[in-house]
Amino acid sequence: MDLLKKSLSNAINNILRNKLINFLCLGIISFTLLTLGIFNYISYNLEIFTHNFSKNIEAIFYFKNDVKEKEIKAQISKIRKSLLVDEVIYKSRDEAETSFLSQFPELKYILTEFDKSPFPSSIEIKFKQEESNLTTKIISFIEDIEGSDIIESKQVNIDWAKKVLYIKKFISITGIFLSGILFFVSVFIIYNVIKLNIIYRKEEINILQLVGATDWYIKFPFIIEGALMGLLGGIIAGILLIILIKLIPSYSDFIINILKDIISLKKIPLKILIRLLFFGTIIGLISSLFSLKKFFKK
Amino acid sequence: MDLLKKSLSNAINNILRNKLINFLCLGIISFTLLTLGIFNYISYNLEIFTHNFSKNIEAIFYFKNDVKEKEIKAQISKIRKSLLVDEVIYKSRDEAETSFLSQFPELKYILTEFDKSPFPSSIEIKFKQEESNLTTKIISFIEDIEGSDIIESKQVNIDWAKKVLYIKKFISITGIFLSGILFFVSVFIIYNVIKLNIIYRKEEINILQLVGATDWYIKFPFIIEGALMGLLGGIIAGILLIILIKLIPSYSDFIINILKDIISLKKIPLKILIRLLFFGTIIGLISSLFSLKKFFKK
Amino acid sequence: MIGFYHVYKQYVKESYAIYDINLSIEKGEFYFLTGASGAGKTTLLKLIYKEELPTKGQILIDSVNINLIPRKKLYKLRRKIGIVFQDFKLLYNRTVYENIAIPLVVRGYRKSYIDKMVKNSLSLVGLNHRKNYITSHISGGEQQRVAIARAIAGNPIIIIADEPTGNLDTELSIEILKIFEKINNNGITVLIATHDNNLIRMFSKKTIELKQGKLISSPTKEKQQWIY
Amino acid sequence: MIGFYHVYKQYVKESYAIYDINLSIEKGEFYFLTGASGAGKTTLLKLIYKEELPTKGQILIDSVNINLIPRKKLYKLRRKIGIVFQDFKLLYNRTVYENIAIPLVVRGYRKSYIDKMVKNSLSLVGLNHRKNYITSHISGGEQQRVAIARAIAGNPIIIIADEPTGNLDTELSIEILKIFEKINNNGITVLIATHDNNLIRMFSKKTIELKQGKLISSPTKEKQQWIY
Ligand SMILES: Nc1ncnc2c1ncn2[C@@H]1O[C@H](COP(=O)(O)OP(=O)(O)OP(=O)(O)O)[C@@H](O)[C@H]1O
Ligand SMILES: Nc1ncnc2c1ncn2[C@@H]1O[C@H](COP(=O)(O)OP(=O)(O)OP(=O)(O)O)[C@@H](O)[C@H]1O
Ligand SMILES: [Mg+2]
Ligand SMILES: [Mg+2]
Repeated sequence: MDLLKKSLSNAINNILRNKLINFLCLGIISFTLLTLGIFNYISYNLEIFTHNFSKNIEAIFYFKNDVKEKEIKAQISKIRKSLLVDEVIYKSRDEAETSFLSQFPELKYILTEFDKSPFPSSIEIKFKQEESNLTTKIISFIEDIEGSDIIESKQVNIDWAKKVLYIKKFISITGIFLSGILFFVSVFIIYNVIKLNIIYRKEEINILQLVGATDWYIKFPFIIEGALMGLLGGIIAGILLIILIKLIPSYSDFIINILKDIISLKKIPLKILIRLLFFGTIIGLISSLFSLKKFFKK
Repeated sequence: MDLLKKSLSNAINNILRNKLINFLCLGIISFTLLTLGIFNYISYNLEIFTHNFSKNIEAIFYFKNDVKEKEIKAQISKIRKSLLVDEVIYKSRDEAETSFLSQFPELKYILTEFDKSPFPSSIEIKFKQEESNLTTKIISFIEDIEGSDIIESKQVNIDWAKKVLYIKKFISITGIFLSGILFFVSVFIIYNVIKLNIIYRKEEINILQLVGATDWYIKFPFIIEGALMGLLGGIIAGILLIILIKLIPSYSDFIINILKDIISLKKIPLKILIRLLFFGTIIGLISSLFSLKKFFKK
Repeated sequence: MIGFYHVYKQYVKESYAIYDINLSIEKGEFYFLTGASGAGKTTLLKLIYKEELPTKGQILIDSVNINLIPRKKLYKLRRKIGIVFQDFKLLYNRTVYENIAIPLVVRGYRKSYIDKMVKNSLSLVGLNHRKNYITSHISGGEQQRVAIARAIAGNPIIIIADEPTGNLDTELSIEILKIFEKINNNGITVLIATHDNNLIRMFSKKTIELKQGKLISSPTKEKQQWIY
Repeated sequence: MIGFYHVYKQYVKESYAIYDINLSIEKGEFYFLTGASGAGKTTLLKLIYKEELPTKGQILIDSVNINLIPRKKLYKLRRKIGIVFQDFKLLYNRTVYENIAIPLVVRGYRKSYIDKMVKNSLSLVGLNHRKNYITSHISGGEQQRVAIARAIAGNPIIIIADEPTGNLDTELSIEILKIFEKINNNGITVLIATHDNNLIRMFSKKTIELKQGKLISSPTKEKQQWIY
């Protein structure tokens, strides 16, 4: 406990002492975490999106003409039992005719030619929204009902739902993949920065070892420092993420339209590549001149 | 010259010696330059885009009914003199009738009712594509002709051109702005990294000064090093840019569609932010443990 | 206390820094280790605190074969030994106080106890007035005394000092050696590498002499030979 | 050659490391600078090669008031002076050869000339067999000799050495001082800070003694007083 307290204060002191290197490290960590965060954000919103989507799934099943009332009743009560279902509305053949007429009264003369309502009886199912993973379940539920031999046809906005599900799956898989890669990249980077810190303090570590410090005594501040840097990086990344996401939507249409126009072209002129090299060199030159200037001042 | 050669070899040696820090620095420079490069690329493509657009600008001017042949001839020869114009096609009233008939022979009976061709005479102007800044000039040129009192009306796809021009201007301005900021950011970063390098070699610099090295002798390797790093960064950024741009179009539709769906939502759940902090800390911990492990191995 | 049994040390091929050394250093005694520049004095000391491993042979300290100490337990060995390094090995950007406190801080002692011990060591080497100086801001001789104070501070049972008076004038050297003598009187084993023959003569202690890595005189030579 | 006129140096308030020093060091002579630890020897030397600036007073070297040298021209002063630092100031990750070559490389000499000069310096201090060793891999005394070889290599007109024998045994110390004597015989001014009274006695050269920053004996004291 005491060691933790001391290590924490040591770590903070060290971060403050080597401001420069830790500033760089923090920048890198923040950037990596920001990328991770953006990805997470996309995944999350897609989840909401697909969830919201299930809200809109309504299925209408039309029964075959020769189906008995009893069979229909049985089917309906079976459907009602499902936890997925919010509401089931049954429309008999006559009700279907009535509702048709209320919408198109001028077409009444057509219906007079039939002695029985020409519309099939139907049930309209509205699904609940609470459950997670709803869409997949709904899809299999609908396919289940469709298999029943009293159903003539169905009308459902399921294709879109399926597509979104596929996208979600795709995003999840690439997400896990990408997160994995990014995770290793950030570990690699922080690993190197902390190694740099260790090399920077090699002399000190050596002395500590020679006067009888345990390995853990020496390691602890570095570990705390690593964790602290990671935490700070996370905080910065979080703030950046919030800012980014609050900003983007205001420009979203503009950005998307431009992206669309530009992505379709794929010529990189040599000019740009040469300019990159030129700029790189110039930036390097200016920077080194500046940093030298400060060092060589009296 | 000899100093340059020595400094160059010194710089390369130093870059190789402090692999770690220079690796980090290079990464940062590359990233900065990549961003600059992407921006440059967008600007360039927009320019091509607007330029290609001017290729499609064709203006058709319809003359007033009572205009004399002589006046038309004068106008045409005046237009021909403009460097912007590639081709001018004059269609007299009779020619207009003939071309109409060749397209719609079954409407011949309508035309028999007129004793004179009911179509106005017209000129169609096609513009050249070589010149830069073409669109702006074409727009003012067209507006010029329209002002003439022998013109009845015009038909031209100029509105779109105007819109693109505005976008281009907007991009240029934000481009200069953004490039400026990025330029300073990269100078700041490289400045700090080279300062780090200087601090790292403070002892050596001090010794060199004490044994009588001139300031320039000491500074030169750093300057070369800065420039070399910038150049390398530029090369890496260039390669990345090429890869990126070759890759993006294959996924462009997919990316744009997803972007569109996602941008419209702007909820960041606390979950993601907490996850960022957690991940940051974990990454920091793992990394520091790893780097320590290597150092503390016998 | 310390035993060397046929110890060899090679840094590079074909050249021995230490060659077949048999040596027994007894508890509570005071030894000088002498020899020309490059004779192997520092190497011999480094073998004792296991900064270098012998190429061949066994080293026993406090009845423990240090070859067999795993690196996790190495700190136990190091806590027994107070070392004054030839190149001081101070943290030059810390204060004198902080430098001397390191061995104590590392052992996890209380602040008040550390304060007391540091003050003790500081007054032993006559540096009370430099306590809060940054170590890079004091003179070479003062730095050497800080190194000595740090070695004493940790309450070791062996003190090893590598040219502890190289940067000190004769009077101060004698004073410092008197301090080592005092420490030795408290039962602590002292081993001092030095090339200052005047000091060796003046203090007439047991002397171990090296020449090109070989032991050419040792107070316990007869005994050694008896062991083998 | 070197003149100090009412020179004061304060590192911290209320405490003088150098106090009102008037001194004249003549061309081609050999001087010892002595005094207890912390007396101000290193500080006095640092003032000569302008690593520290005097708080008050003027210092003339080779008829130039070094206070007036702009930092761009400082290298000209430094090239006149070969310095052996108390803490060596070697590049420990380079070879012995590279370390000694630095002052020559910096002056832009040809490779073959540098080779010759380094070989010369190395054999003067007896380290030819360590030429290609990494400097951290040689003994303390060997490092000190590398520092001496580097100071000689640059063909200076003044040699300043701060405790150049602190890590060397008596025989080697005498040998090294004989080298300095030989260099001095070629007309080069030599100024050696040391606390080794035996050496001072043995070589009986002009001696400057400091005590708590003040000059307490100087071979040219009468002359000095005459100037003012
Ligand atoms: N950078 C500094 N800041 C503050 N005080 C300093 C600094 N350098 C030296 N001093 C002090 O000035 C005094 C003279 O130091 P100096 O190094 O000149 O002594 P010295 O004669 O060389 O001693 P030694 O023989 O121990 O090397 C000492 O008391 C020292 O503490
Ligand atoms: N790390 C190393 N790699 C290679 N050779 C080494 C290493 N350390 C020491 N040596 C060599 O081993 C020999 C003995 O060195 P050591 O430092 O033990 O001598 P020393 O007696 O302490 O000399 P000094 O009085 O000069 O400090 C020397 O010749 C030295 O060059
Ligand atoms: Mg040694
Ligand atoms: Mg000194």
